Amino acid sequence: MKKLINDPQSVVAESVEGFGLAHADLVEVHPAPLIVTRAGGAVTGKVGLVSGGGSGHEPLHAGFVGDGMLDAAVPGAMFTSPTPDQIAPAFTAADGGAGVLAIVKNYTGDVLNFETAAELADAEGLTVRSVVVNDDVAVEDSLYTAGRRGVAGTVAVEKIAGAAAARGDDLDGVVAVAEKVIANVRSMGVALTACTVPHAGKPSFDLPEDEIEIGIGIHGEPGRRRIPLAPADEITELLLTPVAEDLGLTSGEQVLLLVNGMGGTPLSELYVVYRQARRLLEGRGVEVTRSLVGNYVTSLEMQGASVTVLRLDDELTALWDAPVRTAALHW
Amino acid sequence: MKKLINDPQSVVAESVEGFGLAHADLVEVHPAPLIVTRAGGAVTGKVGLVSGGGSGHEPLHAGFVGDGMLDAAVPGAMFTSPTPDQIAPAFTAADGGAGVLAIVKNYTGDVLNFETAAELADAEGLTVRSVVVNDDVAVEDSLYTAGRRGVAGTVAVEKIAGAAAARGDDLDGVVAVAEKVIANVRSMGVALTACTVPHAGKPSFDLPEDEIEIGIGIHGEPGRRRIPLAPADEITELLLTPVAEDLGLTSGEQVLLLVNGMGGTPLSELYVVYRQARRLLEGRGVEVTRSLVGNYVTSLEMQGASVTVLRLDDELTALWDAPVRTAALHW
Amino acid sequence: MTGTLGAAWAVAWTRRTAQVVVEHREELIELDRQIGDGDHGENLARGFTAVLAKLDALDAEPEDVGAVLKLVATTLMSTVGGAAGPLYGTAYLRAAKVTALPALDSAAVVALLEAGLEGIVVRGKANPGEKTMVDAWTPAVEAAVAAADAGASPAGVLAAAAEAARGGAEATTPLVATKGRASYLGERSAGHQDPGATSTALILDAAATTAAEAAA
Amino acid sequence: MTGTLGAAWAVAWTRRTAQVVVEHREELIELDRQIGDGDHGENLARGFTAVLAKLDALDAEPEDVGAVLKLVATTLMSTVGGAAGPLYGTAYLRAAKVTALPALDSAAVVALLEAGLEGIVVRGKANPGEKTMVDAWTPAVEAAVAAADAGASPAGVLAAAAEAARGGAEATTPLVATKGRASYLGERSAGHQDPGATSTALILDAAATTAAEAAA
Ligand SMILES: Nc1ncnc2c1ncn2[C@@H]1O[C@H](COP(=O)(O)OP(=O)(O)O)[C@@H](O)[C@H]1O
Ligand SMILES: Nc1ncnc2c1ncn2[C@@H]1O[C@H](COP(=O)(O)OP(=O)(O)O)[C@@H](O)[C@H]1O
Ligand SMILES: [Mg+2]
Ligand SMILES: [Mg+2]
Ligand SMILES: [Mg+2]
Ligand SMILES: [Mg+2]
Repeated sequence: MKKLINDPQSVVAESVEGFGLAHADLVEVHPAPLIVTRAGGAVTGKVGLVSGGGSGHEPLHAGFVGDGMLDAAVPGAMFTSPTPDQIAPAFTAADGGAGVLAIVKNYTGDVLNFETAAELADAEGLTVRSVVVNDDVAVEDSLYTAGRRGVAGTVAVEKIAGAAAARGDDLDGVVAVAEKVIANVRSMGVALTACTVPHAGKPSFDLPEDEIEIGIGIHGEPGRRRIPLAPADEITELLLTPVAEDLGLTSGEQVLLLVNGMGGTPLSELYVVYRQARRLLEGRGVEVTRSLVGNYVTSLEMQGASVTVLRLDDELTALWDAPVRTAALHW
Repeated sequence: MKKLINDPQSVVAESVEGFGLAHADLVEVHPAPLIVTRAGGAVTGKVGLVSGGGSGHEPLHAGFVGDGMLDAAVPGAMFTSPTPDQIAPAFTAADGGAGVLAIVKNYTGDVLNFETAAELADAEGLTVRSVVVNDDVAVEDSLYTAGRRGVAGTVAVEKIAGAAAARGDDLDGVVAVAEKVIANVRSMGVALTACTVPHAGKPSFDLPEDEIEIGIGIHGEPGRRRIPLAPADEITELLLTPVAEDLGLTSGEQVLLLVNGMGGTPLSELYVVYRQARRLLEGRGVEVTRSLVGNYVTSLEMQGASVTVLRLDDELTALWDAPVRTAALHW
Repeated sequence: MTGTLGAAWAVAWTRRTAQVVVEHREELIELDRQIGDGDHGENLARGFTAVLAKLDALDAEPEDVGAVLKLVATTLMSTVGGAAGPLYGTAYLRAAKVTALPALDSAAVVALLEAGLEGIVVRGKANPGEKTMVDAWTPAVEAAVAAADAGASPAGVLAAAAEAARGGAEATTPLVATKGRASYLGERSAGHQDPGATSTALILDAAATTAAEAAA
Repeated sequence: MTGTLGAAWAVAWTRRTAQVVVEHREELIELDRQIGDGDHGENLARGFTAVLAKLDALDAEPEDVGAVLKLVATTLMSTVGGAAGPLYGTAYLRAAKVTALPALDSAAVVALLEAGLEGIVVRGKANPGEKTMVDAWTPAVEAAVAAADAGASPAGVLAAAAEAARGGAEATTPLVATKGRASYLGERSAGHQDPGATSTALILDAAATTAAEAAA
């Protein structure tokens, strides 16, 4: 295992410390329990937005703390959701008196720990509502499973809910906007290589030189199936088709297209994927009116990418366009 | 070789096409010869800024085309500087009547091709001046060598010269600002893994699991020496010390600290490096007043990082802070 | 009553668990690497190491079994994270509630195990056969009930539970996961033993071993 | 005068060069991978493939040697990029200027080679011994001069030049580079043959082979 780290036990704390030093104009890092809050603290009268989860997905979530997006982020250990008594103080820090929305990615651990944290906060008299992001169409969603995972679509939820909070929506309103994004965003990913969790010390799965994993998540889990390496255009079609079909996209609709890198993929390759995803959407008569290409929801140094599509309407478009000032999204 | 590409011959064209589609509000892509210009074209009366070089270093340079930075970028083949008759039209496109500054990274190929392009443009009556970025302290600079390479410091030159042009400096003025940045910026890099150029099909060098290359460039060249894998803090010290010493930094000075990823390194690791680089600078009494952490001047999917320090004064700080609106830098 | 298990046993169980979990850290990581995200061993080692530190820092001996289990519960909740943190945390918390007793007889040991299982099911909503720690806890509780009914000592009850938990963990191998992270793999989750069921077997084995030592 | 080389030879030389460069593409990439950035073979293959297309598209046979070399020069300049593009481009451009002749005798062949070397040195400012293509061109020119002085035919002059270029390329192996990308490696550049010197040897070998065929 080759990493630019000092010690698997301290990498998260040191990295977040460095993040705080580099972005002192945007965020404040509190070391124990480890949380990242917006510089200047909660905004009175604004709904507070909190997200968090296991580390290793940077810039998610700390990179999205700032004006127009999150008020606090809670970084867990690598790929391990944070604990309730780490999350609860983030709720308190984010509360400006209008209640707090927790944006939770759909993993058993995240859901349980955020649930418990919300109970703790509730006992302190704080109103916390939660939304659960579950955009990964690689995973079957049924009453009898853990449901779909939350992956790159999380960026869209955090950005747009953040804009709704910033424009002054109340807690019900922000929840409704977040739910609308969740209902209209879908993703699917591919891995060319595995990633290595520092404390595990070896790759999360073994993949031959000529095979790739389709339908991977963001925790180094193997995907749904393994196929021979193929040209980018073909792989992109394998990702985009289930996304478009699950969304039931029809001709004339407008969408945001996000091509997300898993951390170890060159930007140049992400644009090759973007080009084809866009052609395929246009082939379906779907208009791509907003785009984002880059490493936003990563899986350490994994090589691969995911394709996310969000169905847009005028409200979501305006909220996407609203100003944002964070370390990783800025306009 | 595992890449999200269709064909090594077409990857650059397809990637830049995708880039143009994703950022149509910022740039325009011209396919033959391949150049990327600022949307809306040259600004009358403003000095035009052009840069370029081999591809594989994304977001450099096309990601820096836009308000407050470059007017045009010229992407060559992978790791191969563009040709004069590709560069010359970029000069023409960038010219707003106040002349053009070419920002060239110091490689024999880049220097020669930009030189010839400037002659071609000159023959058309265009005034083109060049500056050569050579910030890499890993390489000896002497009359008898090709001189130091241009690496991540290029971002600072392009940002700050871009701001000088945007505020209305004339060509001499923009050249002077660019030269001032070049005189005050130094970098050094490390590779944990090699990268694979698509047409070569195999890694640019072979590195055992327990060794790293110190003093690498951005073209998959091996570095100056190979050392055993070490903790991030020690590696960072090996990078920062020669940078600080070459700059002759003294207590009380202010600097910009850029920790740049080579493309395949998780952001979390870059912040670990940032943290230590900052501590080392502070240990020398040097104040880090501006920071940038991320993948800006990359080497395909190489794992590794470089540390860049720019000595700041009030003018450079103000120009760094000036608004910029490009795909990869935005504030 | 002879053979009952008190606070000293609960401390011994907890210390043994910490030791065993650290010893099996890599094995649990490896199991989780196969069908999860490779952190289960790391998470439990971190959690139980924190529990040890808490035990060492205690001023006085804990009053009863429940006090020890409550300390374990709150420490796991605040240091483990992931799925296992809240699940084991709730298991220990529920178990603590029914063991605020100076000494546990066989029936009390059964109650402890039942409460633990209940905590996991309340939180995780998994049924048996979904390839989770429930598949180790469920046969353990059944075996404990049967042993107690047959008049076994507390140590005997725990021995039966531990044995059944181990069998239950092994029996997860062919299952297709429908809960937890392994469920994302679908059919590909079959052929691997569940890490959480495996750690449950280790924890209950530590309970049985230390109970046998206490009885000896 | 018998044995002179005309436009037909220049075309044959160019076509042979394209073929040889494509055949040795991977070898040149590999050499450049060792001490450079692994693109030299790709760059030359792309450039000379473009040259072939230009030759195929010509309406009429080129008038003289210089016309062919000029076509090569401009095509390399506009398609190769990197260091080799301008260097070889300038070499061919300078060579074209002194070969606007229907047929080259031995002295003219020497002049062609001298002009080529001069073009490379003007652009690249490398001295012999810096581990560049200059280390193949320099002995090639020297050998050509000696052969011409000794009365060799144009084909004989090229044969001597090609032989010397090959020796010069091989002799770059122990050198420490001080120009071009290999110079960044410092001492570590020693022990590898320079890719540019190697391609020069291939180009001059193509010249000699096609001259021998023309003479036969
Ligand atoms: N819903 C659930 N009910 C019971 N146990 C579960 C459930 N989900 C997961 N588990 C257990 O948790 C174990 C994984 O724990 P751990 O690796 O620490 O958490 P994470 O999956 O968050 O990384 C699984 O092996 C499984 O036994
Ligand atoms: N200054 C120079 N003078 C002469 N030849 C040079 C010089 N710099 C580089 N070369 C030659 O160019 C070759 C590399 O060409 P190529 O790989 O195509 O370009 P790049 O180095 O830009 O990738 C080297 O092997 C060397 O022979
Ligand atoms: Mg986990
Ligand atoms: Mg090159
Ligand atoms: Mg796990
Ligand atoms: Mg090269």
